Amino acid sequence: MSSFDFTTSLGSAQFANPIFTASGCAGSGKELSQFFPLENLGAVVTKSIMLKPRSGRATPRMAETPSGMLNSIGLQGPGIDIFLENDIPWLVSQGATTVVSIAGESVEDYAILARRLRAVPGISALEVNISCPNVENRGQVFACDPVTARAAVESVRRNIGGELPIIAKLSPDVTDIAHIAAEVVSAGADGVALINTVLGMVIDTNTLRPKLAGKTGGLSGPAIRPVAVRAIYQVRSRLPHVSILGMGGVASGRDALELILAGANAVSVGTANFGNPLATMMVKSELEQLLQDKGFNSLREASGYAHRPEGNYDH
Amino acid sequence: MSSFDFTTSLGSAQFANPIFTASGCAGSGKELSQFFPLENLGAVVTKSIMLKPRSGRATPRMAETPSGMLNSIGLQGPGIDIFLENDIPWLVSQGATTVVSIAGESVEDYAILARRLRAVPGISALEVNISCPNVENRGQVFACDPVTARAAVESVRRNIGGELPIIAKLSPDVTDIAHIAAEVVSAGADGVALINTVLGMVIDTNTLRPKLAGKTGGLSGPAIRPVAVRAIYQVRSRLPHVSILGMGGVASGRDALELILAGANAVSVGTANFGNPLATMMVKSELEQLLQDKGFNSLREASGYAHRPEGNYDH
Amino acid sequence: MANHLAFALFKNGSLSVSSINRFARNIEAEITSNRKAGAYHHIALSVGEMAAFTRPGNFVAIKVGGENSNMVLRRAFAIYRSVDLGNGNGQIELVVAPHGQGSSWVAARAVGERLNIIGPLGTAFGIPTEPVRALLVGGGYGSAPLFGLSEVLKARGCRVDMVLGASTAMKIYAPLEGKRSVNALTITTDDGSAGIAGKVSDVVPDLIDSNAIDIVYSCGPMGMLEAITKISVEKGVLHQASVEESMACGIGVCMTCVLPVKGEDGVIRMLRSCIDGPVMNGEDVIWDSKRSIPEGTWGK
Amino acid sequence: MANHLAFALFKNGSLSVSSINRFARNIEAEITSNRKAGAYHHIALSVGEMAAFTRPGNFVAIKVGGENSNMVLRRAFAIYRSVDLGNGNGQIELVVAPHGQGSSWVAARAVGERLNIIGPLGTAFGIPTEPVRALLVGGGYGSAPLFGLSEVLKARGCRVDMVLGASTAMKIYAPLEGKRSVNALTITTDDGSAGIAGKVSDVVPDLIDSNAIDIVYSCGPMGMLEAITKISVEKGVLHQASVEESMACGIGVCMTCVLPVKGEDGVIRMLRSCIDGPVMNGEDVIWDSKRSIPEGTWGK
Ligand SMILES: Cc1cc2nc3c(=O)[nH]c(=O)nc-3n(C[C@H](O)[C@H](O)[C@H](O)COP(=O)(O)OP(=O)(O)OC[C@H]3O[C@@H](n4cnc5c(N)ncnc54)[C@H](O)[C@@H]3O)c2cc1C
Ligand SMILES: Cc1cc2nc3c(=O)[nH]c(=O)nc-3n(C[C@H](O)[C@H](O)[C@H](O)COP(=O)(O)OP(=O)(O)OC[C@H]3O[C@@H](n4cnc5c(N)ncnc54)[C@H](O)[C@@H]3O)c2cc1C
Ligand SMILES: Cc1cc2nc3c(=O)[nH]c(=O)nc-3n(C[C@H](O)[C@H](O)[C@H](O)COP(=O)(O)O)c2cc1C
Ligand SMILES: Cc1cc2nc3c(=O)[nH]c(=O)nc-3n(C[C@H](O)[C@H](O)[C@H](O)COP(=O)(O)O)c2cc1C
Ligand code: FES
Ligand code: FES
Repeated sequence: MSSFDFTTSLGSAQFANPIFTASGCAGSGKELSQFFPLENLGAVVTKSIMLKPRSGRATPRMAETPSGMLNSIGLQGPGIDIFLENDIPWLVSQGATTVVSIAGESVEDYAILARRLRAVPGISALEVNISCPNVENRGQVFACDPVTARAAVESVRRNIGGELPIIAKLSPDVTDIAHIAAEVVSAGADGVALINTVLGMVIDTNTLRPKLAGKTGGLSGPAIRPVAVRAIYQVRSRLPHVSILGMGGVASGRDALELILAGANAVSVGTANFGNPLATMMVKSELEQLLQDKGFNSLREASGYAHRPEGNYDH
Repeated sequence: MSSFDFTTSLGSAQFANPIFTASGCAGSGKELSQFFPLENLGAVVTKSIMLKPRSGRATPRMAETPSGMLNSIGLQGPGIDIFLENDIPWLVSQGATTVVSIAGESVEDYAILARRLRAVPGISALEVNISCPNVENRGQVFACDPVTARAAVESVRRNIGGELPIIAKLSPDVTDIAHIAAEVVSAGADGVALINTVLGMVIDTNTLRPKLAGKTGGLSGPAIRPVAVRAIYQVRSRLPHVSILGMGGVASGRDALELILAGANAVSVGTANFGNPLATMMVKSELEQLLQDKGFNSLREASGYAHRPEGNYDH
Repeated sequence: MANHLAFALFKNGSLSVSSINRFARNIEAEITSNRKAGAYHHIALSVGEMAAFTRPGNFVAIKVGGENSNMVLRRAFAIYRSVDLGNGNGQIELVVAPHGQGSSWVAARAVGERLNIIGPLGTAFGIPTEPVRALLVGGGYGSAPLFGLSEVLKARGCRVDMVLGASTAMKIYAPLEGKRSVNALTITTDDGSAGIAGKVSDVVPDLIDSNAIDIVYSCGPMGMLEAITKISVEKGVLHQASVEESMACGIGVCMTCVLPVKGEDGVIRMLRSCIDGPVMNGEDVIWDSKRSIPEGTWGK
Repeated sequence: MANHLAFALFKNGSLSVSSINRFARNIEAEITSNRKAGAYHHIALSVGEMAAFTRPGNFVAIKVGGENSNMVLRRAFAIYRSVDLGNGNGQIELVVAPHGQGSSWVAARAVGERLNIIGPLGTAFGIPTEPVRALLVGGGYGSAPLFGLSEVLKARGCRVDMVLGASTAMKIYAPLEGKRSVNALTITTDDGSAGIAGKVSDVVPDLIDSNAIDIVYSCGPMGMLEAITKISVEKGVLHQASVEESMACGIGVCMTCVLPVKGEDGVIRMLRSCIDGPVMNGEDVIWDSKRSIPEGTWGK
């Protein structure tokens, strides 16, 4: 029991356990800390932070869907200055392991953000959210084009220095996610975060218009879990040695195990926090128990285990 | 009441009502006909038929997922000869309006299937399922590449003659579905069917392997409805005059209305038949009632209604 | 008068995260009663010590649909009344309008079943430190938190008038024990099926004048809150409104429930109605901002 | 003998779609009883005329999870017994093992609740037209359809022996009234907690010999059915097996429940176990074909 090894790593960063909050689904950390100590998480992944303050999109910003939800928050946030002044020191004071998520509207934005974060203490890794519209390319999402995806990641890599691991967060709304993953890894990412939300829409049958002010929104929650598992499996097949932070519809230890068997090294919990503020803690203890019940000695052993050749029934 | 016009059309084909079965989700029609007369449907869309008999994939072929399911049937079917000999005459004998779905493994397959169907009486339209692996292009799915998507549709158009409307069925697993739609329409499609299943995977946490023998499968059911609505809305925006057969997670009249407001001219019901053999009949009567309650005089009036400019609150 | 009051009001309505939701707990609460009352269901829950920490204006977030639910989000309901029974026992009561899938599920629960709830959540109505003359304005189930507020105000020696409005009589929630807690109750219905035919905003200006009201508290549909804000600004009285935005989490982590609010520094920010609200200063809220971000908002 | 019987057997087991599921109806059936029996729940449903059309081997497909369910597919359960009460009244009984989310939901339903069911579905066990000596072999809840079959066989003058096996005593379903319907009952358990320690396949060869069995009927896990097929082929006796494949629709429209079956023409085809089964000729089924299509299958 006590010899079970629950630690994991993403690139060179080490984590005490593999359960993280998903970017944008844990507020500033403070709100969840009313329910449990943040230091019990593998890591807090912050809301994607941008250069400047952002009001985000108009409301309505959300619609519930079968086993999921749509959101179009539009990256509301205080901008990097206030973030560095308030959020990071507070997280450090809580003993929270912290992964900072950044988002930009141009390749230059990513560069500046990386430089601002370069020397900040208390950060374990960067998650580079490239599922944002690129204002220099007709609003096309960075992650949807291998060329711009590369450019954003290269820009971070060049400016961050050699220390902080970079995890590029990809959008599932592409024809070949493994190809995009290969591109960002060759551009210097240590790992990939899979998956961001799936583009969706709900029409309000009372107003007879799109329910969200932003019309389309990102689909998350259990509804998309099979898409997440597929994306992780595909990327793990193509890039057996890259770090994968998995996410998408995880609400139980069983769900987390699915993503880990598919190839994730760690798992972020997003939408499930909205229904259950203790979701991460529940997922964590259930996962640890399940892994031991299945006879694994460590989390690392289980990561990608679903890829073993047929006929091998060790567990 | 009695003046309400529920008819619709796809290209030049007319239908008494807009509720169809989805390809592959109604057997040969016979099985459902135990529960209601097929002539009450807008149309039966047949299982995608191929040139030769197909055993389909090994089992397990399905996994239930939150508000959805994965399938990997692998287009099991008798091939075009037996299909033309048995299935079509039987459907005609039932008074069923019939849309034939075809699928090929090469551009040539589509050509041959189109020629075989060209002079067959009792067919209202062709649905061209291009979400199949192209053996001539490393198994890449036709619908995932604008060039091969075009080629398949052109091949059908050239061989079918001018009579039968062609509806190209697209995969949502692409970066820009409106672009693919524009390509197939310029290649001669009268309309598009949106959406085929979303690629997904489930790992069996008992065997610790992918649950489906085919590893990945197609996600369907209410879970993907927001993706369908988004795809329909995007294509309707890009191609305001093209016919759209919508599908994806429709299980009630309310759901069908959502797809219609987004831009569908007719709606196919797939996975919902598995939970409720009378799903199509329920969707149909609920939709007719809802449209009238909202003050529409016809189905046509409602199609694409969610696109009207803001501030217009007629309904 | 007004400025002095405003200061006192925010003693219970602080905007700092570290004090908000400090007492929130996630518990399984047994339903001890579920009665139909007009268009609503009055539901009582046994909640242990949660009742002791509840202030008028707080709400709870309820998990809906049971174990195999296709609904992933909680539903927010104002706390109508909370009764601290001592020794860690207590009860809260809700007034639930069956609206869509989730609220209908809540309304249909039987006595003895347990609801998974998180509470108390959000800001509370500010309570003046001196006896003032208050007007409480509720629309539909928006009356729910006002009766508890009324009791507290009365205990502080305030005079409490109340106006309740709804489309029709069935949608007025005004139970006997609630009525007893106010000095005078006016009712309006759009269809005239009870009280005065019309909207609450038709009667509020006169009531403010004739009763020399110092402060208005309101809870109801956003359009009503906007109308009351206009009136209270015109009349120069304080106004606290309990807003209602679509919420996904109720605890401040999702950013879906925001609305534009002008701060003391004059800057408009998109604040979360679940954690910086639901009770807000009416005149600070930029109403009618659905589907657009007001010009000048921070970060637009 | 065998060939002659085989012909008679398929009188009730026709493979033509137009006759299969002809009597299937979709109804809301009230639960009249739900008792725990070992590891199972014995559930009785009031089903009206459906009972009159039910034959041993048929199954029902049950909608699970209630109105807001995240489960979109039905669950299949063999009909343990059907009682036609005349005048369009009738009852069917099920034996439900709480396995995953859906079957656990079914097992947890209370008396008085209604289940949405479709039935009777699928092929029935073929009944010989003359009195023969039958051995019924059940694994776990696979015993369910065998008791009803036994009653029918006895009524036709057959001698009926039965073997039931499970991992442990709790998983043997063999109610008193069921036992009465057979001439002799043998029980095996893997852990020896009841009857003979071992598998049913350990005792079946001897029973076939000692009782001069003409036909074996089996229902249980696929591994067991495969083992029984091997034995019955060796012994040259007929064998009808009720197979269990993962089903999405239960009515023949989805093609998920297929397995490879050799036809009279010697061709292997992927047949649907919901509509061309669940009862099939054991020796026609290509067992152990999970995760691959056998060589030579039509259309491979
Ligand atoms: C602070 C607050 C207090 C409330 N108090 C009460 C009360 O005392 N009594 C009462 O009957 N109702 C109250 N409501 C409204 C209640 O939360 C909604 O009616 C309910 O969430 C609708 O859920 P549904 O599943 O029935 O509808 P659906 O429309 O199916 O809900 C879909 C989604 O939208 C959200 N949503 C929809 N409408 C609202 C809304 N008006 N407010 C917040 N979220 C919404 C739901 O949470 C859900 O996630 C209150 C809302 C808030 C924000
Ligand atoms: C013809 C037939 C007769 C059956 N008779 C009985 C019976 O009398 N008593 C009993 O307890 N069980 C019976 N079963 C098995 C029962 O259907 C499954 O245990 C049940 O479907 C599992 O659902 P779940 O939600 O609990 O499990 P999950 O594993 O969560 O189910 C997930 C999905 O897989 C399908 N599935 C999983 N296991 C099976 C299975 N073994 N067979 C068919 N579909 C499956 C379910 O329908 C569902 O769609 C029978 C199955 C068949 C095909
Ligand atoms: C309300 C909301 C806000 C989100 N904000 C961000 C964000 O700022 N940056 C980001 O990379 N992903 C964001 N996401 C995506 C999540 O981090 C996650 O990738 C996705 O929701 C899938 O996980 P889930 O199903 O567990 O929620 C957001 C998701 C939601 C629901
Ligand atoms: C079991 C199954 C089989 C299917 N077979 C086909 C097929 O043969 N051809 C096709 O074009 N689509 C096929 N589909 C996709 C459906 O036609 C439909 O596009 C998709 O399932 C989305 O609709 P739904 O959510 O209503 O099921 C199949 C779907 C399922 C679930
Ligand atoms: S509801 Fe989630 S932040 Fe307010
Ligand atoms: S379960 Fe659908 S065809 Fe058999």
